[in-house]
Amino acid sequence: MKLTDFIKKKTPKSDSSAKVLPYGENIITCTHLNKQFMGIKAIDDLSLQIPQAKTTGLIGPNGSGKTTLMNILTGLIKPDSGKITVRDKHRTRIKSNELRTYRIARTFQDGRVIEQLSVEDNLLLPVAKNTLWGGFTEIKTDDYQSRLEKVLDITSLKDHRHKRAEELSYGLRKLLEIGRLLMQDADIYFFDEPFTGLFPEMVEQVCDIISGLQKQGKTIVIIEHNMGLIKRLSDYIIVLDHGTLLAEGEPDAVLKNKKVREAYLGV
Amino acid sequence: MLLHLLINTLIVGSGYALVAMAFRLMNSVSPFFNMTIGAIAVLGGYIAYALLGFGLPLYLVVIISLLASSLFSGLLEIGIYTPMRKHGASPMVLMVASLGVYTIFESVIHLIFGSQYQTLGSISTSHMLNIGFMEIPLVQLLIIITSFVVWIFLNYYLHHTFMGKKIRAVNDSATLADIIGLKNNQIILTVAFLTGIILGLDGILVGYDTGLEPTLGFNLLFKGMIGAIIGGIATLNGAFFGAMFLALAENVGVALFASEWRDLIAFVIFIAFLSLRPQGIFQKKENNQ
Amino acid sequence: MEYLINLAILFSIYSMLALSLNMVIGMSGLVSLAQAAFYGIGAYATAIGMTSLGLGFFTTILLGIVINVAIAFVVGKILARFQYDYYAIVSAGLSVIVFSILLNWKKVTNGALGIYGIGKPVVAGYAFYSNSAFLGLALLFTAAIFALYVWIDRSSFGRVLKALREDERLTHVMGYKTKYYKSVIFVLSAALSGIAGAFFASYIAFIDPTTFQLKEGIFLFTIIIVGGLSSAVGSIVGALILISLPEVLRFVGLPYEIAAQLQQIIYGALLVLMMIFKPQGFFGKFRM
Amino acid sequence: MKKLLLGLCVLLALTACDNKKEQTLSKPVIKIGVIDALSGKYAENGQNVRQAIEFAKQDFASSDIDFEFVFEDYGYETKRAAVATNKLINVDKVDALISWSSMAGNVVSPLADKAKLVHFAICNDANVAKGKYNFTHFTPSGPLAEKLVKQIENQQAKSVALFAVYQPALQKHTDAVEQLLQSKGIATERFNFNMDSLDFDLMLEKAKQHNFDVWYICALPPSLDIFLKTFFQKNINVPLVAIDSLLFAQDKAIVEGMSFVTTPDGNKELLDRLTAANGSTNYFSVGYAYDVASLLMKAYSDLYKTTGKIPSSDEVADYLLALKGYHGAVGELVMDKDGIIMSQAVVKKMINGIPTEVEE
Repeated sequence: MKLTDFIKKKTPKSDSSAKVLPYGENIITCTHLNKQFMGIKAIDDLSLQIPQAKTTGLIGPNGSGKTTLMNILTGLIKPDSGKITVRDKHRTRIKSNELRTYRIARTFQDGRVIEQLSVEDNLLLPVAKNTLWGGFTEIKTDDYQSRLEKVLDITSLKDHRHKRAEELSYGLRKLLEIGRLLMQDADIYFFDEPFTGLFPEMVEQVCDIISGLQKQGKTIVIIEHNMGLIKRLSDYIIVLDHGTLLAEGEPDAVLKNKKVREAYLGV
Repeated sequence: MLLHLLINTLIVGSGYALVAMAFRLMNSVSPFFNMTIGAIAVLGGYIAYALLGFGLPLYLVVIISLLASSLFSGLLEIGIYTPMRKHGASPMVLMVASLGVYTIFESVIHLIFGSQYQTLGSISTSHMLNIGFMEIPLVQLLIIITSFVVWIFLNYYLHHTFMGKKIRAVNDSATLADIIGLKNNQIILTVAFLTGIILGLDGILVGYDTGLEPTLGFNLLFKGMIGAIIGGIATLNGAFFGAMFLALAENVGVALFASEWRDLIAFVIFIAFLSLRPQGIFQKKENNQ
Repeated sequence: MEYLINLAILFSIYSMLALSLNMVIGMSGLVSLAQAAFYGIGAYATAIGMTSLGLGFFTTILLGIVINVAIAFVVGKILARFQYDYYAIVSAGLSVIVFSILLNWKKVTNGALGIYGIGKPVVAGYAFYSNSAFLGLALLFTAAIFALYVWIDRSSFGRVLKALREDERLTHVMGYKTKYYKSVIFVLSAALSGIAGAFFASYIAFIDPTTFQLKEGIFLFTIIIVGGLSSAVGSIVGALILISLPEVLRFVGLPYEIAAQLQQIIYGALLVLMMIFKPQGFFGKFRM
Repeated sequence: MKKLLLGLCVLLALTACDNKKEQTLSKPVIKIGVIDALSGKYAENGQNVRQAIEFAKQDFASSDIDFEFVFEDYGYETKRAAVATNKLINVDKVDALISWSSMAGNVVSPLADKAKLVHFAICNDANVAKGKYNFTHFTPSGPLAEKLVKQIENQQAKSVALFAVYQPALQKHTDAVEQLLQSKGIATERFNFNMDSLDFDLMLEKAKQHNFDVWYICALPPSLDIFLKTFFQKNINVPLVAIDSLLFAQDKAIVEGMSFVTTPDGNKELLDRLTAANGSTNYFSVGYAYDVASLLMKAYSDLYKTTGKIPSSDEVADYLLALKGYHGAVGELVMDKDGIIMSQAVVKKMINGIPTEVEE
């Protein structure tokens, strides 16, 4: 690691104007993915595609590898084997700090926020300059101010903006995490069980946010157990079972599929 | 020369091992860098020094000193560290608190026993034992024997007695132990007493071998702690062999270079060792999920 | 009055050290006990620079910074492999290594005898010989480091540090190469401690290895624990309390035998009470 | 209103001069500040130095001046030595300074020079004595080294192992011995060790392999006692010579019959008085502390007798520079031109625990 190369690192200029990206049919494809944890095959020779500018519901019984797959696609876990293609870039693994360059954003199951930082700092974190020198010299963040105000409105965190994240309720933390996601102006959004633990009115609020993203033609992947919400939000469904692809396709067709019902309801 | 190096490694290593095992044992129930470990040993030594001054017979002196050091260890754990942890003190905060307690202890010893250097038995009369090819002082032989006896006893105790199993359970997952109410004061007290006895023994032996000074606690602690870490904090055998390895590393350094570089060599080897195997020799591979 | 000026000089030197240490421990959560080593290297750079190499005070500060940056870069690399308590112990180990080099490398550092006759800073012919002038210069540097600290605290760079101290993986996902951030802040704080070392050497005019032992590293750590982690004001207040505490006790007129020991007891008690009632220190913004 | 102001001024004037008047009537008071290591690593030596100075004060029943010694602890740390000196000079307004150990000496001497106060340092660091007001009193390494090397030569030794602890004064002694031996073509090897090292097994084993003709030790307790214990346990039958060190052995039986080079007159009653007072046998630099305090008091009272007024620092400095034939606790003292007291060296032998001078 030469001293020079981490000084002059530049990030590509992100233009938020591009609505629908003119890439091919699928925005992410993975082929023959494998991941083993202490003898258990979490992901077993999995190959699938995430359709571009569509909302994909990722479902399957507990321990079917949904979260592991999402962690692999967002660089938290290194797959044992297999290839991942994001738009035109072929990779054997994705480094989590390159998510920004791939314009991918994600939330976490347990509403992961920086406890002792203020709500504002939590929201500014994903957009601030990520070069050393840039970060050093960037004090005023007014070019993100407008975006910040907008996100604070959408996630109703306006009057909590100076509070520390640890002072927020569980629901507000989830909203803060989604706010962080919205700040990033990415192309691909991963939601890991965004609705669990929320009050009904907050569920509606999150649904509105997601449909807002859908209108902008963003690609969305949601892990969720509540079939009603899945049907309501997703254009496409992937069903995993024991790390293998059980079924994929239109929501109605997939949910009627015999194998899916067996895996889920054990009927 | 090699023979001397090995024998000396055994002697110095046993000394470090006693502190390393005590540190490891205490860590299993109250996980933080406890700076007062050295102080408990020094207390044992000084109580023995005072009692010998009153002319008590040796066996009585040893019993009372061990009692005192284990009481002190129990008092520290139950009185300060566990309540603080219950109020949410993090390991780092506990470390600083134990540093404060150690500073107070060292000054109190200064005040009571003065800052002079004292030895328990007069050095010149410590009779020598001829073990075949060379002579080593009785005290140093005692240190080796005690260290091995304590090691074997702890291995037996932790693996074959009911209390021992409970202690290991607490060590494996403190949170689970909390949930099922396992980590009650009874276990913590037993471990604290056990640690106190081991450290008291170490204090008395050091008192006979190289003498006592109020500032002794820090050196004892530091080398023992490093031994425990080299061996991997998770297992008792790790602490024992880690301490032996540290002594070997120091002696090899002294033999090859010069003894003024002793500390430097010990730490260079310690850091090199750690960066190659961050978990130490025996620790179970951390699941880095 | 002269007495207070002298105390103020020591206070400003320890504030520089506390601020630079708080950048590492307070902002990025890395408990480094190696600060005393960089403090020592800075001091020796000035001592050797001014006495045998005949350099001016400010050139020796640059010399100290260059050496400290180089060593901190390597040391930072080694330390980056560790976490939390391992990090603290390894950094303590590095501090012992640097101390024993200062003690045993007699040809350069004159070993246990130390280096005497270290000069005062000279700016355009004016020598900072009087204590009040020296204090002015020291406070100038302390203020500069204070401003730098506040700047970093407010900058995006500082925000990333404060994020990685709690959840390095999440900060990584946010697109930051956390390894570089940790090593840059470590190197920067080492350089600043070197400056404090230079002022110490020039003020006392004599230095020897015993000042830069691990004990000093732990003392600096205590200053920011008492003052408050991750807070510029906390560092200053911590330095003020722990520098003036022994002096206050000196005037309480305790009998000689127990005066020295009583000071240590009160100092230890302060630590224990702080950790029980106010673990994040008086002005702390970060709970370890 | 004016009357009030007038009254105030008179009052002020009275108190000012009153203060002056009161001083000349009764005995004048001379304050001497002592920068001493009462805590930390050298706490034991520091306490003994304080004890020796208090003995000196008792013995020097001066008729016309009251001497007051103000002790400040610096715990063998340079930063605290600077703070202590600054307090003594600026708050206690002391008339003279005494410091113990070359570390403190080096810190105090520039400060004393600037404040124009006489400073007597108990250390053998020549550069501490720079400047008109600075003096040092410790056996300079020269005479000790010469006496010791003569002893080594008597035994026709070809190679000497030099064991020395990392303490400034003792390192200087050992450096002098080493240079002298090398100048006489005798091979030497240096074994340094830190103050708190407690394991000499391997170091002595290594030295044993190179079979030196003579071994030399210069250390302080506790490392001294452990060195001796290991030396005898390995029954290395090689003559062991030393500078001072054997004097401090905690276990007198070990050093019985051994000879060492030290200052002429260890002033046995002073050492016994000290042991009686606090049970310590670590007499390191006790005699010098006693001398320094007595010399300062002698200078002030002699000058006061002749001039009738409190002597200035310059007068005291000149008086000390002209010191000749003063019989101190450590023997005949002669002040050389740059403020270093020369005292001779002599060979002593421990005979049933008592260091007695021996003609070699």
